[in-house]
Formats: sequence, C-alpha cells, structure tokens
Amino acid sequence: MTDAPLLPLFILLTSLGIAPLLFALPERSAGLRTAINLGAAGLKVALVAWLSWKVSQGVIYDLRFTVLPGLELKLQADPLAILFIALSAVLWFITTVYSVGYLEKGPHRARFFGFFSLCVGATVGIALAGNLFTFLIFYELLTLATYPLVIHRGTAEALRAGRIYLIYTLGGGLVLLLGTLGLWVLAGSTDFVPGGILSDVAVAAPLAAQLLFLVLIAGLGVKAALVPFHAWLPIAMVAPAPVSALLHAVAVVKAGAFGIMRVVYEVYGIETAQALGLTAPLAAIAAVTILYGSLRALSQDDIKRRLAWSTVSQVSYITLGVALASPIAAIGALAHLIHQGLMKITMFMAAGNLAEGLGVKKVSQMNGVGRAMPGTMAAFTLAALAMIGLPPLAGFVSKWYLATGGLEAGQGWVIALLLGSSLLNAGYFLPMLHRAWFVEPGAAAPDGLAHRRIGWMLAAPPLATAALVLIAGGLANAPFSPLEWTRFIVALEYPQAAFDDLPEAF
Amino acid sequence: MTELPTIDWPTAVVFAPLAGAILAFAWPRRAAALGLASVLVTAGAVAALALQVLAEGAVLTRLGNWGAPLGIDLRADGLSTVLLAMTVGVGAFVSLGALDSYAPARADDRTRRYFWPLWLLLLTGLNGAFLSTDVFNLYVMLEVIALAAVGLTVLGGGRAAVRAGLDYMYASILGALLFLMGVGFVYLELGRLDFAGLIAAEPAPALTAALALMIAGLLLKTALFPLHFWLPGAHANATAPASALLSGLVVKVSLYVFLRLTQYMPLPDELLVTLIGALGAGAILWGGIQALRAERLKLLVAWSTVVQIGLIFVAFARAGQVGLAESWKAVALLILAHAVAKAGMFLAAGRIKDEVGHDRIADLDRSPIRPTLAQFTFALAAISLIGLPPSLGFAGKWVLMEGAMAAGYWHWVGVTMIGTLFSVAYFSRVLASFLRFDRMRSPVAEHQGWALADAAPLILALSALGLGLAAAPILAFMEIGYPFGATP
Amino acid sequence: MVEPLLLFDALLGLAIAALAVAVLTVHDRFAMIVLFIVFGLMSALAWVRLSAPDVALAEAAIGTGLTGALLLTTLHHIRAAPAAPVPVPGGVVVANLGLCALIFGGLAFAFLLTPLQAPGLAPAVAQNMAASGVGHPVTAVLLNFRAYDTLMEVVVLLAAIVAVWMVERGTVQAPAPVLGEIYRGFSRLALPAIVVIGSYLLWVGAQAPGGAFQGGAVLAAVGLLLLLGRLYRPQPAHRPFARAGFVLGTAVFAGVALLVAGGGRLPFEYPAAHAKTLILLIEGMVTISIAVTLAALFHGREPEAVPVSEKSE
Amino acid sequence: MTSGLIFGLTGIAVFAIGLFGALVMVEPLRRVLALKLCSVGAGFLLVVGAWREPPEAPDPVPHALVITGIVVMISATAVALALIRRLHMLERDTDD
Amino acid sequence: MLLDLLALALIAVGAFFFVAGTIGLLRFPDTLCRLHALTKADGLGLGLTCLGVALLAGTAGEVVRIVLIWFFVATSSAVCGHLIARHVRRAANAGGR
Repeated sequence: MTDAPLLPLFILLTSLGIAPLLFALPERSAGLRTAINLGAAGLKVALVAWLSWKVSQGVIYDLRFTVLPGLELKLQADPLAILFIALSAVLWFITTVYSVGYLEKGPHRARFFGFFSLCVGATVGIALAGNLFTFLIFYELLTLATYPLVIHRGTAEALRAGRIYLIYTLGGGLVLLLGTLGLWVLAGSTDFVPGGILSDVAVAAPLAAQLLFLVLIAGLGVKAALVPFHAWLPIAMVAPAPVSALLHAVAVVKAGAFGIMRVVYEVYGIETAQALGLTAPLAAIAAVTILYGSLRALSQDDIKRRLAWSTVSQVSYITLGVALASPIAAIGALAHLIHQGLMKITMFMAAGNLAEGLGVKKVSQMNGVGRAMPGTMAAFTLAALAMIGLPPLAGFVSKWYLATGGLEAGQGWVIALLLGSSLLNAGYFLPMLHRAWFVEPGAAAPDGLAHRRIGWMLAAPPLATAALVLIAGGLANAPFSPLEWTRFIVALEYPQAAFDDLPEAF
Repeated sequence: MTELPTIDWPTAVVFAPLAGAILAFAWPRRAAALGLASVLVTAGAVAALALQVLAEGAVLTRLGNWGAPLGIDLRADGLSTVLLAMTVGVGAFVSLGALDSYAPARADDRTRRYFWPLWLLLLTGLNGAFLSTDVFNLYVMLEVIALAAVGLTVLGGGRAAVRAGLDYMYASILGALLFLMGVGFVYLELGRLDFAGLIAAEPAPALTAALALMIAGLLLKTALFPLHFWLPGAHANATAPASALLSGLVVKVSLYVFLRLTQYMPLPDELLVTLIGALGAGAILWGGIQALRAERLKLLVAWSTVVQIGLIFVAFARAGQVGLAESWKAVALLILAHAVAKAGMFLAAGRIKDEVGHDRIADLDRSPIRPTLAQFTFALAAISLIGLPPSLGFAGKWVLMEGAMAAGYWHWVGVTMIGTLFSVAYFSRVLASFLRFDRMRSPVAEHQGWALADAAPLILALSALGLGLAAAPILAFMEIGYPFGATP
Repeated sequence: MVEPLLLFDALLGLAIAALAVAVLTVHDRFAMIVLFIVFGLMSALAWVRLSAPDVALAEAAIGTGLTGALLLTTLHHIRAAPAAPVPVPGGVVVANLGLCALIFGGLAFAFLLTPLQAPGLAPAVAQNMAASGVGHPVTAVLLNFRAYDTLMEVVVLLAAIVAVWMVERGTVQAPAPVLGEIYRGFSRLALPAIVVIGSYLLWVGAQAPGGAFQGGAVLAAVGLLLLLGRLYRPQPAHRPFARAGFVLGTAVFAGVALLVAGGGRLPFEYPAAHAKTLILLIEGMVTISIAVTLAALFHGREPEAVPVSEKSE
Repeated sequence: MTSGLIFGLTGIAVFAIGLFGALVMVEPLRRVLALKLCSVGAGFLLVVGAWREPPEAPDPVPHALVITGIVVMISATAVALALIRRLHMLERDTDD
Repeated sequence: MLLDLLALALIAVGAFFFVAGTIGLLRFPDTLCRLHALTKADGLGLGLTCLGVALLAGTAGEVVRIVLIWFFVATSSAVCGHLIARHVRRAANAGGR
C-alpha cells in the first residue's frame, strides 16, 4: 500500500486544475497569475520528486476509471512515465519563469497561461497514461491546448501556421484513434504492459499486426515529426519563443516519440516487433529523418526555423534508438529524450532572448551578439556543442550509447549515420557560434545591436537549462541521473538483458 | 427507498410542462417565471422517475387502468429516461439562456411572452413522445411537437424566419401524415397500435408498407439527407434559444421513434440498412461541403446538424442488420452528445451574434468586440461535435467505429473519419476568426462581453465534454428495462 | 340490393379521386377551394357508407366546413399574390408523378394482400363498454379508453392557437366585405338554431354519433357567423377571456385526469360511479374550448391595441 | 368486391395524389390542400380498417383515431395558413 | 309499398332538378345566370327530396328533423344566393368605376 495512492492524479491536477483559474483571472492580475503559475509548477516538481522516489522504491501506482464498458482511463506511474514526467515538471517550471518574463506586457495572458498549463497537463497525462486509450485522450488534448498557443499572436501568418498544425496533428490524432480502435478490436485491450500484449495476435494474424503498427506509427509519427509527417514543425515556429521551447523540448514532439516508445516496448514488445520485422523499417525512417532534418537546417537563415529543422533531426534519434532493438541503444534513446529536451529548450529560450533583447531573428544578423548578450550566448553555445556531441556534454552521452547499441545489434551503418549527422550538426551550429563570438557587428544588425535590457526572468532560464545539460552529461553515472534511470527502465523492457551487464558510460 | 411511488412519475413528466404551458399562456405577464418554474418541476419529476427506474427497472403506467392495446400505456425504460433527462436538462439550460436572449433590451414583449407557452408545449410533446408506447399516440405527440416547433421557428418574426418556418411546416405535416398512413396500415394488419403488438407481429406486406411509410415520414422529420432541405433555413433563422431547442431536441424525437420502430419491426433487408447508412454518409459529405461554404455562423451550425444526423444514421447502420441489436447504443450516445453540444453551440452562437451585432463569419475577426467566453463555449461545443476525447461525441464515435470495425464494415469507419475531418475543417474556419486579431481597427478591451448569460451555454458545452467520462454509467442506465428486449 | 350500392360506391370512389385531381389542377384558386369542399363532403358521404357517421360528421364540419372557411379567408388575404409564382420544371413533375404512382402501386398491393378481417379492438371495446360510463363506443374510446390521445389532441389545438396568435401578432387584416342586412337577419335566425344543434350534438354523443368535436365545430360556426357579420368584434380587453376559453378544455381534461388518480387509481381512471358525469364535464369544457379555438383560428390574429381602421366603411 | 376494398383503394389513391401535390406544387394554398388530401387518404384507410360487412358493427377505435386526426389536421392547417398570410404580408411590405 | 314508390319517385324528380341546376351552373354564361339556375332548381330539388325522404321516415321525430333541415338549407341557400349576387354587383360597380 502507498500512503498517497492518488499521487499521480494530484500531479495531473497541478496543471489541469489551475487552468480554469487562469482563464478566469482578469488580464491585469499579473501578480496573482504568476504566483499561481509558479506555485503550481513548484508544487509539481516536489510531487514528481516524491513520486519518483516512491516508484524507485517499487511502489506501484495504478488508477482506473471506466469510461465505456471494458474501456478504462488508466493512470500508472512506471519508471518510463517518471522519466518523461520529471522532464516536463522541471522544464515547465523553468519555462513558466521564462514565459512570465517574455509575455510581460503582451495581450491575452490569461488565455496564454490557461492553455499553457493545459498543455503541460496533457503532457503529464501522456506520461502517466496506462493504456493507449488514455494516451490518445491526452494526445488530443495536447493538440487542442497547443493550437491556441501556436496562433497566440493572432496574425494571418500565425493562423496559417496554426491551420497547418491543426490539420497535421488532428489528422494524426484521427489515425491514432483508428489504431487504438484496431488494437482494441484485435487484442481486446489497450494496456501498456512490458513485453507487449500482441504476442498472440502476432502469431494468429501477423498481417493485421503489421498493418496496425503502420497505422499507430503514422499517428504518432506526426507529432514526432518523422518524415514525411514533419512539415508542420518548422512552420509552427511562428509561435512565441516559450511556446516553441515547450513544443520542441517537452510537449508535442516528445509526446510522439514517447508514444512510439510505448507502442514498440509495451504494446508490441520488442521481441514481437522484431519478429514481425517492424523495427528495421522504423529505423530506416528514423535515419532518413535524421539526415533530412539536418540537411534542411543547413540552409535556414531564420534562427528558430533552423532550430526547428534541427529538432526534426534530433528527435528521431529517440526513434532510432528504439528501433535498433538493442538494450544499449534503448538507453541512448531514453537518455536522449531528456538530453534533447534540455538542449533544445536552452537554444529556443536563447533565440527568444536574442529576438527580445536585440531584435535578432536571423542567423545573418547574429554577428557579434555574443558580446552583447554573453550569458544567453554562453548557454546557447553550450547547448549547441552538446548537440554536436562534444564530450562530456549531454548530447555525447546519448550518441555514444546509440552508436554502441548499433554495433551491438550488428547495425554498423548507425556509426556512419551518427558521424554524418554530427558533422551536419556542426555544419549548421558552428557558423552561428562563429558569428556570435568572432565576427564584428556589422551594418546587417538591426538597431546596431542596441541592447534592450531583458529581465532576469528571461536571462536566467537558459542558463539554468544549460547547467542541466552540463550536469546531465558530466554526472551521467551519478545516482538519479537521467542515465541511471534509463538503465532501470531498460531492465524492465528488456527482461533478458541483465542490469549488471550494461556497460558504464565511459 | 423513499416513498416515491405515491406520485405516478411518468404522468407527472408529461403533465408538469403542460400545466406550465397553460399557466404561462393564460397569464402572460408572469410567463417567464411560471415557465421556468414548470421546467424545474419537470426536471424534478424526471429525476424522481430516473431514481425509480434505477431502483425498480422500467416503469409502466397503464393510463385509465385499461392497459394496452385498448388503452394507452406510458413506459419509462432506461433509454426513455436518459432521453427525458437529456431533454429536460438541455431544456432547463436553454430556458436560462432564453431569459437573457429575450430580455427586454433584446426582444419585444410579445416574443418573450409567446416563447414560454410554445416551449412548454414542445416539452410536453417531447416528454410524451419519449414515454409513448403506442404508434397513434406517437403521431399525436409528433404533431404537438411540430406545431410548437414551427411556432418557435418563427418567433423572431423576420421574413426569412417565416419562410423557413413555412417550409418546415410543410415538411413536418407531410412527415406526420406519412407516419399516420403507416399507422393506418399497422391497424389494418394487426388491429392494435401498441408496441407489444408490433413486436409479436409476423411479417406481412401491410407491415412492410407501414414501416416504409413511417420511416419515410420520420426521415423527413429528422432531416436525413436528401430530405434535409428544410432544416438549415429553419434552424439558422430562428432565434438562438429556439434554434438550440430545435437542433438539440426536436430532431432527436423522430430519431428516437425511428430507433424504436426499427427495433420492433426489423428492417426486412440488409440492403435497407446499408441504404440508410449511405444516406447518412451523403449527409456527412453534403452537409460538410455546405458548412464549409456557409457565410453565416448560425447557418454553419445548422448545416453541422445535418452532418451530425448523418453520422447518427451511420451509427445506426454501422454493423449491418445483425448489429442492430447493439448499434442503438452508439446511436443513443450520439443523440445525447449532439443534443447537449448543439444546444450549447447555438446558444453560444446567439451570444456572439448579440455581442458582435452580426454573425457573418468572414467579418467576425474585424470586430473589436470579442465575447471571449461565448467563443470559448463555442470551441468546447465544437470539440464534442468533432468527436475529440474525452467528449460524449467521442464516446459515441468510439462505439460506432468499434462496432463497425469488429463487424468488418470498414466503409463506415472511413465515412466517420471523413466526417471528422470535415467538421474540423468547418469549425476551424470559425475558431480562426475568433482568434485572429490583426484585422481590426481598434484594440480589444479585456474580458469583453463576459456575462452571466454565458453560463447556460458554457455549462452545456462543458457537460458535452465531461459526460464522455460518464459514458459507461449512461450506457448501463440505458439498458435498464431492456429497451429492445423481448418484453416491452 | 347490394350490387347497385356497390356501383354507387365505385362511382363515389372515382368521383372522390377525380375531385382530388381537380383540386390540384384547376387553375382558379377560388374554384380550387370550392372543389376541395365538394371533395370533403363526398369523402364524408363515403364514410357514411363505411358506417362511420361520427367520422363523417367530423369531417364535414371540421375537415371540410371550417377548413374551407379558413382557406377562403386566407385566399381573401393573399388574393394579390400571383397564382402560380414559378412553374415547376416538367422533369420534376414527371419524376414525382412516377414516384407517387409507384407509391400508390406499392401501397395498393400491400392493401390488397391484407385481409380486412382483423378482429381489431372492437371486442375489447364491447367488453369494456359497461365500465366506460357512456353508451356510444366512439365516445367511449375518445374520452375514456384513449382519453390521453384526446387530451393531446386538444393540446394540439391549443398549440395551434398559440402559434397563430404568435405568427400574426401586430398585423392588420384586410377588411372583410360587408355582408348587408339580409345576412344579418339570417344570422339572427340561424345563431340560436346552431347553438341548439351544437349542444344537441354534444349531448347526444354519449349515446349516438356526435360528441365534443362535432358539437364544438358547429358551435364554432356561431363564432364565424358573428365575426363575418361583425356582430362581434374582438377587442384587446377580451383577450383574457379568449385565453381562458382556449385553455379551459385542456385544463379541465388534464385536471380531471390527474385528480381521479390516487387511492389506488391511475390517472384517467374515472371512478365507475362518476364516470359519466366526469366525461360529460370534460366533454362540455372541451366543446367550449374547441368552439372558441376554432373561431379564433378563423379570425387569426390576436386582438391588439393597435389602431385598426375598420371604422372607415 | 366490397365497399371496404373500393374505398381503401380510393383512400390510397387520394393519399398518393396528395403526396404528389405536396411534392410538386409551389403555390402555398395548393400545397396545404395537397397535405389535407393526404390526411383524408389516411383517414380513408383507417375507416376502412374499422369497417365490417354491414350486419356487423364497425370497430370504433379507428373512428376515434380519425376524428382526432381531423382535429389535428385543422390545427396544422390553421398554423400553415397563418404563416402563409404572414409571409404574404411581409413580402408585400418589402416589395413596396 | 305504394308509399315507398311515391317516395322514390319524389326523390328521383328532386334529383333531376338538382342535375338540371348543376347543368345550368356549368353551362350558363355569367354568374347571375348561373345563380338563377342554381337557386331555383336546387330549391325545388331540395323540397322534393325532403318530401320523399319524409315519406320514408319511421317516426314523427324524424319528420320534424327533416322539415328543420329543409327549412335551414332553404334559408341558407337563399342567403348565399343573395350574398353572391351582392358581391357580383359590387365587383361590377368597382370594375365600372
């Protein structure tokens, strides 16, 4: 017995519960709104910490609510859920601080923060979902909650982006609904169970199982921005910076990637998926996405657009790690879920600061920004280097595990892929760093880089996440580091892989 | 158990609104107060009836103690009771909304005074129809509903409303007369009119004719494509609370009767089931296209009713003839979902029109007035109508698709998904204009147009969303008394 | 003796069908209504042949007489409108003709295959007549066995007058033609006679063909005569009385139906000792309501305090 | 050949004629009349359903139903006619 | 038996006048002429028919009723004829002006 069996529900409510409050709050009560936001975010971090500790002690949380005959809403806190929920809790807190600073005088703040917390609530729901049905519900909620954020500026461009976003994600949601129904009809359950629930069906009706996989991955691949479902992501970057940060680092794309993980590990089971020959095509798609995203990023001048294409590429590392079907690669994938989030959110917040403080929105305007905003650019630099995979930063850790896993699985091409991708990463990040630090501000810069002061609420968050990037990489083997936790998970998902046999990080 | 049975609740459910109608008409100055009070009393009666049904199973009242087939019985089983609760629940909130819509500042004295008797007569007819077990009695109830509904349609009094009302009237009378002709054939063959007689009946040519006539009449009344021609005009041109009642409740009655009859008198051929589903698919496509082209908000909402009715008929046909025994559940859930969400949506649309001053979709984003809460309500209702989780619309769609998939009827799954895409497309037209801010001249004031009047539509929209989580108990309740079992 | 009557029936049937066609095809709208009235009377005659005198009475009085009056007064109002606004495309006509012919064929087929020997509810009615409180089976069905239907029918009538008053609010009707002295003299003669006939029909309904609806319709004719001859002009001040008249039947009917319940009895279950009295009470009140309502439906708009320029002639 | 048969077919024919009129006619009054024809047709069918060969008394229940139907129909007709009058007035006013 | 035959004869003659009146209604050129044919012939036809039916009646009560019917129908058709003629004259005046 646990002392607080409803703990997962409380965590969900810290975000969902305050949303109506935030909607109803008058526009000018900024102080109260900030207090509610930060209070809830802080509370959630605390609750998640408590939950993580409980789960690591082997406590099982399982909440069910019957919606339709036989069909339950199910919240369960397993280690995989904890991984994602911890990421969202920490980053929500930081992003909230950043958003308060970013939107200080903007319009519609009540609406913004209302949907913002709904969005995070949906993410928590996705993390805690104990079956595909519950997952689907929160997946759709996430779509609906992010749409008003994407079009927050209310311009024609934002609305166009919003429409594309909506078409893609609701379309994806619909496909996922189809997949969920299919799963329900085929297996009579949609539960997430380590080892999967489809082993019998895979024997009886392999073709149906394969088709179902295709449908599910297509539905999830939209949010995970797998090629060819990726087009919405670069367009959706018209959203305000904190929204982009959240979308790219925690909420939307991660929901897709996380869903793919759940489907491969806990709906099919890695062995069944392999037996059905499903992992190799998935890996191929991921590989294509990785290269394609990086290539497209090279030619973008808009900073946020370049970052967005980079996200397309980076998120697929996670899918790749899952699809390689090796425990070590799985560790890499799971770690990358966290690491990519930390890195990308740093970069988006930094990009937002550049736009706010200096009016710089394009790579070609970045000349000399390092001297104008050293703190922000330091954080950006750190995150960029980590992305490229410089040891001992976070990105290196995940890439290392992926490569090792690839070798272990007998897939040597992964090494080449990772090398190539890293080179491309360097190809689009290094010029930015070069301009920022080593080129004199020229005539191209708007306002001659007249420095508008940005408050601490904008300046501090990227530094904090950059620090986390450093810690996650440097202290990868410390207890309770993301990497340690991922080993715990992989031990559950790969029963045959002995925990102790897993190699150390270095 | 409390001492409930001293009052016969099915009778009370019909007579309470009737008494209200009489009082509200005879005493126009107090129409609103009397009307509201009687709606609340009716709600109480329905609640008591629901408790009784929950405790004892289906409740049967043999009016005059003659018993069918000589007399007329009222019967409240789970399905009837759920629909009664839907009617009175939606009705209560629409009544609240009407207090604002017909407030002295917005509507003339006469509109306000006539709304209540007409609405209460409508409620009498609706409740009576849901409790009826006799086909001729159903005909009379359908006429009560039709006359009151036409009255509500033309309540605004404009030329478009009167013309639409007249079209509605023609369609409504014709539908009722087709039904009456069917009743004639039933009597010709069976010599009785009660449901029990229908269930026990052997197939016969006269019964086939009766079924065909009755179904044709009901489809006309329920506005299934291509018999929907009267609906968009009538629902779009009525005043908002009237539209909410018409779209939310009135079309549901003929659907309900259709459901009952097709259970008691099975369709003779699989082809017919497919045909009805195909008409539903046609409604989804045609209604979707028209909704995409609609220039006015209320017209768009009215076309969405055409689409939703189509979806309900697809749910009916989802698993073919053999699946009918289960398909009614999907139909009932969708009926419920549409009633609650569409009533909320029409009220919200009315609020938007009241605040902005017009309901031209293309110009909504030019207005500096943004009735935020009404727009939010509209969006919530749209979520349920689109069928996104966790709304009631989603639950209904899930049951629909689940059944279709299990039976291998993939075409219905496809139609449902296309319908969903359509509804996303036409509702997002509206939502985008709510959220666009770069086309207006003056700045938006903060929290504009929040009013207590938004409470009624908001609660309806939230219910449509939240009731999805209660779909399992609702389904369980609906099965009380085995609505379509061997014993009626 | 049977054969000639069957021939008569066949001719009557043909005439009825032909009249129906004529109603739809005759060009002049006045002639259309007159033909419809003839059609209605012929149908009533046919129903007499089918041993349904109650129905024939109701059809002649309400379905034909009052409906005809309603149609004529409406025609008087809209006489300025073009007779046939838009011609319907020939293809549509032919398609619908085909459809209706098909429907006729199908229904006739089903009808011919059905033996007309179903026992129906006649035995059940006969068995329970003694308990019904009245001697005439049709009245027993209307006011006792299926009283609920009849109550709802009165509700329909109530809904109609509410809707008509609502629709025509604030309108000024075209002045009706002045009918002159001879008409007035006639109506003075006819009015009391009609009242007597209406009351007789109501009273006799308990035992023989007749009853509340037929009686009410005849009494409504009193209202029509008064209105046409301007012997009575509705005033705004009369509205409360009119409303009371409209709801009287429904209220008493529903009230009695509910009040008899209790003490183990169900709604509409009249105590055997008082059944006849209660039914007569209901019938009387319903007759008043029907008469007032039908006359008001004929008059149309609610009398309002708008300046009506009727003094001009 | 019986009276019931003859008038049953008459009723069905009248119903079909009325249905045709209701579908095709554009003139408001004529549409109302067409609907009225339908109701008479339905009345015929019910009265025929009640009819028995003369020595036997007819079934009173359908008679009661038809009387109800007649009253319901005049109610509906009155509302339709009121709408027609109102529409005519509104259209005349806007045409001026 | 003789009474029956007489009654039938009266009714037949009455019917003949009705038919004649109807032919007049259909064949005569203008409203006043039609009215003339109709009111005269129908009045006679009605009287004869009523007489015939009265001969067949079984009780005195029925006879009284038939007489009442004759009286009212005759009166009302006379009034109707008057009203129609009056309307025609007014319409003619209105047209002539």
